[in-house]
Amino acid sequence: MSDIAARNAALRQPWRSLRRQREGAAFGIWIFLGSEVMFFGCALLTFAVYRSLWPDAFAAAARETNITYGTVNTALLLTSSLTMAAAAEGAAAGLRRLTLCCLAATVAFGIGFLVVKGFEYQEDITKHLVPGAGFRLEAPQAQIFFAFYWLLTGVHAVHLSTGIGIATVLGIQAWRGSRMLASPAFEALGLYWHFVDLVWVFLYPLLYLGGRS
Amino acid sequence: MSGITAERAIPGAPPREPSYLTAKTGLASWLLTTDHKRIALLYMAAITVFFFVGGAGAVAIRIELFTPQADLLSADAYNRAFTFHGVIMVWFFLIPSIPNILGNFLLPLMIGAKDLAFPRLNLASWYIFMAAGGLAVYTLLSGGVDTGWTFYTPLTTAFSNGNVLAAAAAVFVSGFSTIATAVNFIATVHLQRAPGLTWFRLPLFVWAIYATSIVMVLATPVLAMVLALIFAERAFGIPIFDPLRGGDPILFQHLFWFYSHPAVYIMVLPSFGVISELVTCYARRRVFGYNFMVYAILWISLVGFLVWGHHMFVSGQSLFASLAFSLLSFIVAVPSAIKVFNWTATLYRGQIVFDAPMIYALGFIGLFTIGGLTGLFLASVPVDIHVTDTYFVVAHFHYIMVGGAVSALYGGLAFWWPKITGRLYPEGWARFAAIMMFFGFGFTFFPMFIMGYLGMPRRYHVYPEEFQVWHVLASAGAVILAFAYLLPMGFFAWSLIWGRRAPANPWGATGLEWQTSSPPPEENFHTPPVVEQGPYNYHPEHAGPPALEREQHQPQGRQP
Amino acid sequence: MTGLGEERPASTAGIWRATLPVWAGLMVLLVATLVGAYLELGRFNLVLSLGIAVAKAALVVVFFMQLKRPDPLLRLAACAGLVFLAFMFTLTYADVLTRAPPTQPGTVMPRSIPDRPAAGQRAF
Amino acid sequence: MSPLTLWPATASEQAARIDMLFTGLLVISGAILLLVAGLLLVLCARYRRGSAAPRGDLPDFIRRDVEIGWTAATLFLALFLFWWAGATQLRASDPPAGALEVHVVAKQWMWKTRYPNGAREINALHAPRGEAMRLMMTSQDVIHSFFVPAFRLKQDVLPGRFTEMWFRATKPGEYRLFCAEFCGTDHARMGGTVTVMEPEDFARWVAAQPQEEDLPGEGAALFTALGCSGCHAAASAVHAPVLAGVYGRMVHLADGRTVRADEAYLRDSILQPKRDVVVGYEPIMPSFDGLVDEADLQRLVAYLQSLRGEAAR
Repeated sequence: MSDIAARNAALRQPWRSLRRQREGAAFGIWIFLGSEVMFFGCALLTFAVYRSLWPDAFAAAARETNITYGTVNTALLLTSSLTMAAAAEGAAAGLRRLTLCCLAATVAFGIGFLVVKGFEYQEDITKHLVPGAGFRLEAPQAQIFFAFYWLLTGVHAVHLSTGIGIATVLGIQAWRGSRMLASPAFEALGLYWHFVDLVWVFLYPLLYLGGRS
Repeated sequence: MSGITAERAIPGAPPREPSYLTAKTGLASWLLTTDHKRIALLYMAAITVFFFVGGAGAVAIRIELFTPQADLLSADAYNRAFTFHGVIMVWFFLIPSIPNILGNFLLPLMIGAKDLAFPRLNLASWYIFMAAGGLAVYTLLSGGVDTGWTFYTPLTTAFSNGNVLAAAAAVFVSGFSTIATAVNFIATVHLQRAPGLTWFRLPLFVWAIYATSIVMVLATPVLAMVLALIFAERAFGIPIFDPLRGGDPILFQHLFWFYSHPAVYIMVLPSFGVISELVTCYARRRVFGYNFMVYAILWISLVGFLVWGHHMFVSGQSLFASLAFSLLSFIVAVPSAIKVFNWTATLYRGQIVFDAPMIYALGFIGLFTIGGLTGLFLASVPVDIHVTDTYFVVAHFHYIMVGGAVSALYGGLAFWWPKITGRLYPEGWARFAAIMMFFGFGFTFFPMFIMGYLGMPRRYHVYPEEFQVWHVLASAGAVILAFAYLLPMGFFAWSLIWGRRAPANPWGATGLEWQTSSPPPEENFHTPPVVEQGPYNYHPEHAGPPALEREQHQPQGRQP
Repeated sequence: MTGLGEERPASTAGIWRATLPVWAGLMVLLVATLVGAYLELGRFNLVLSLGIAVAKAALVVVFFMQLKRPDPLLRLAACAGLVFLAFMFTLTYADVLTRAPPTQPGTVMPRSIPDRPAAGQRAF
Repeated sequence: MSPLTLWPATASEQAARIDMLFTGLLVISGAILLLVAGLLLVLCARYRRGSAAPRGDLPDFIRRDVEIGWTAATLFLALFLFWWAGATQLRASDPPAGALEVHVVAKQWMWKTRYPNGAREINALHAPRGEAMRLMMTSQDVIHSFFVPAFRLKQDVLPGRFTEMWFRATKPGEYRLFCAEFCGTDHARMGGTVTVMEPEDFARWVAAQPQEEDLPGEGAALFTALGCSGCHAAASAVHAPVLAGVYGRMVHLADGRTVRADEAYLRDSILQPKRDVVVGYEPIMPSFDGLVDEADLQRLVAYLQSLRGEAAR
């Protein structure tokens, strides 16, 4: 009975059924993610073209990134995807405790990622890896590599921060009870979060693993 | 030529039930509405303003070009004028106009839905659009930007002294609005169709908006990223397209045109949808080759992504790439030709009524044919090398985007005006405006083909004297064109107060949107419709009195 | 359309049983790519690391993002971006790889540019 | 020129071919336009509301065969036009061997041309009739575009790379040169004249141009001024290769490769000295990237080329 009430409360105009509404949310997010694929794909294409034009400068530049931070961050994000997947599944199954715990863990991993990233940025700045005057490497094309390093990690961090923000809001709403666990928002957030994770999965080999051998 | 409006207005219409316009009142009921019909009107207001702003740029350009010397504008002022004209017209008028006004209003009505799939996202999208528009106007007020709407590097990143950052930010933000709207449309078409409304029963306008939305979702983010790259390079000095550090300005052009060529289809595909609705209704005939029309729309939106390199034949791109893009560009001409032929063939054995929307539609077909055929010239590598960056190109894309898209916008507005406002526009004036638009357009832009082949480069505020005669012709034509644009705004506004009340279906059209009252109630349909037939179920065999004829047309839907 | 929410694990333990193996797989792949980066493979280092990235992405997409559910609509939406991305890469490379050498960037050094940040024009 | 010109001057071989293609396109698209407009008018008149023409369903062959027919016809037409245009372009793509090579440098907002004998012009180009001329073009700042309507030729000029075009002028006269790619404030004033002369006149004209100091001489001065001679001189304390006679020789690099010290190698070595270090030397040379512009580079390379004879002696 409360289940039915909860489902009715989660249903919004103009949907006819909650099932369809959930499908709509997932579909809408997937279309949006298709758009995000093109967004990051555009930058990755630019990166790829320059990498094929200037392989040596890019390899030399990639060696300068901090692989420890990069690897730790990859592990953090992949783990956050695990907790996010569990949270979304938990919400769909109506498991309140699991959902809340896993959302909190996801947010924590996300913030952990940003903290590590902050340390890494600080190190990069002290190592003069910001393109411009006083840049550390000699090959001018190495500056292009670092242009992409800053840009791509920066845009990724913005995406991740958005995800953290939404996860926090949804978590608080679920905790207070103002948002039903049946709401499609959890699954939608999950899809977005996994996508942000996937972007990093590709940034990691491109930015950190080049020129190591 | 007998109009149907005059005969159709039903005297002594029944007392009006509350419509979406009157259901709620107060400013907040408009600014916080999630009703797609009201949001369409919000867009209409905003886009009209931008049309005037962008139009002011066009006026400045045409006055300046009256003489070969720089009389009115300095070089920098002229560069800012055409850049601003381009930026505003492309991103704040042409791209949002038909999808966001007519699409927003009609899409749920045409598929028998209560609203778009994500109504609040729809409202958010309008606010984002307004924020972007605010940034664009700020760009103008803070001195403007002088890079051309194409933002080519390294001029944009290192040399321009205009406010590039604000302009890029404006376009970037408007992209969010475009993507949000497009996601909404796609989800709506997939998930909100009325029972019985299968894919191949959809009106072509819905197909067109659907295909446009796909293009928007997949192309706009590329523009967003490339503008972000420009922004970062200019604002923070990080090199991305900087030739001093091994950067490649041609790569920028690839990415830019990957968006901007499909953007042309964002502007013109919705027009195809509008024209299909108008031609069928006023020829009283089923559209010729419905399936081919659908495939043509989808084919255009797919192959439209693969032809961008024809903007770059002289850029330093390799000859191999140029030839590949040339082949693809010729191939994309085929579905456009199919559409023109099919509209023409729809007239065969019809009962053609020459009301204003039909005149706009016929004008569209003519202008679009010229625009499309000159596209063949531009797809030919050697000819394009001569005419690219000249007035030939200027004329070509204005034929498609202004002759095409704007004719369709005005025709569509007139056609659905009774549905949107519940009032009939004055038919005589509208016919006059439609004819004037066709000829004014021709006078303005046809001379540009000639001076383009003669070698007049675009974006010149001073030019050799031998081109003056053509510029004077174009500027004179522009005066006619300007009146043709302003006149409908006048009589549309007039009709809001003095126009006659419109019945639910004044044109005897078959679409679902005509099965509800004019203007529609807030929830669109009193009882949700069920569809049992394909679209355009017109019967030209019987040419009886209009009132009788209307009953003979099976509406697409029924009230269960 | 198939419904969502069917055939989903309904208990906490069931959820972990479904997700933890995927995570373990991701971690194994992470170690593999890290080790692979230090092997001397020439150009194949890139191939290997991107291949592993694709494998990781596939795991996440199929299991975490639920694309294993037989919903054609979602699969279509998920593929659309990739297809158009492939077009973008192919046709751009059709230009970049076939240009004559003097028309590649970096062939000539332009005069240093006046009103830009003097960044990095001098490497010494 | 009369105010009502309808056709631009045709002054190169390529222009004649493009005019033919253009005319063909005009005829074809004119025919299509007439067909569409004619159909529209005829159908509108015949099937206007209430006319006596018969209505009723369309026969099957119209619905299907006609549709397939014009789709196929359009496709074949499109492929034919592609073939015609592509073939025209391919015929003209490669410059003939032995074309007269002129360097063009574009900058905001002027064109600088330099002939093989060192003669220079600004916003002007002289060309002999009937002889192939090849332009090697680069820009010092933004993208420009070299556009001569009478030749039907246009090519963007980019910073950081060369682009080239070639033509064979057919008619003596003066023709307009435009910049066709928007390049900033005075884009509209960045133009000039292309003068086509009879070959004898051209030879006389070139010879009469004030001869600037020769490139190798200027290069030698730079070689000292930039400090190159400090290390590369035979008697230098710094261990650096002596450059006399290096041009055209095969050199062995530190990474085991052997390359010919051609013009490209010399340029690279000045701009990116760390890339191809000669075996037996330390990579100590600083990059001159940003210190020397294209014109300086040409001078330096010309000087190094001139040293070839010296070594042979």
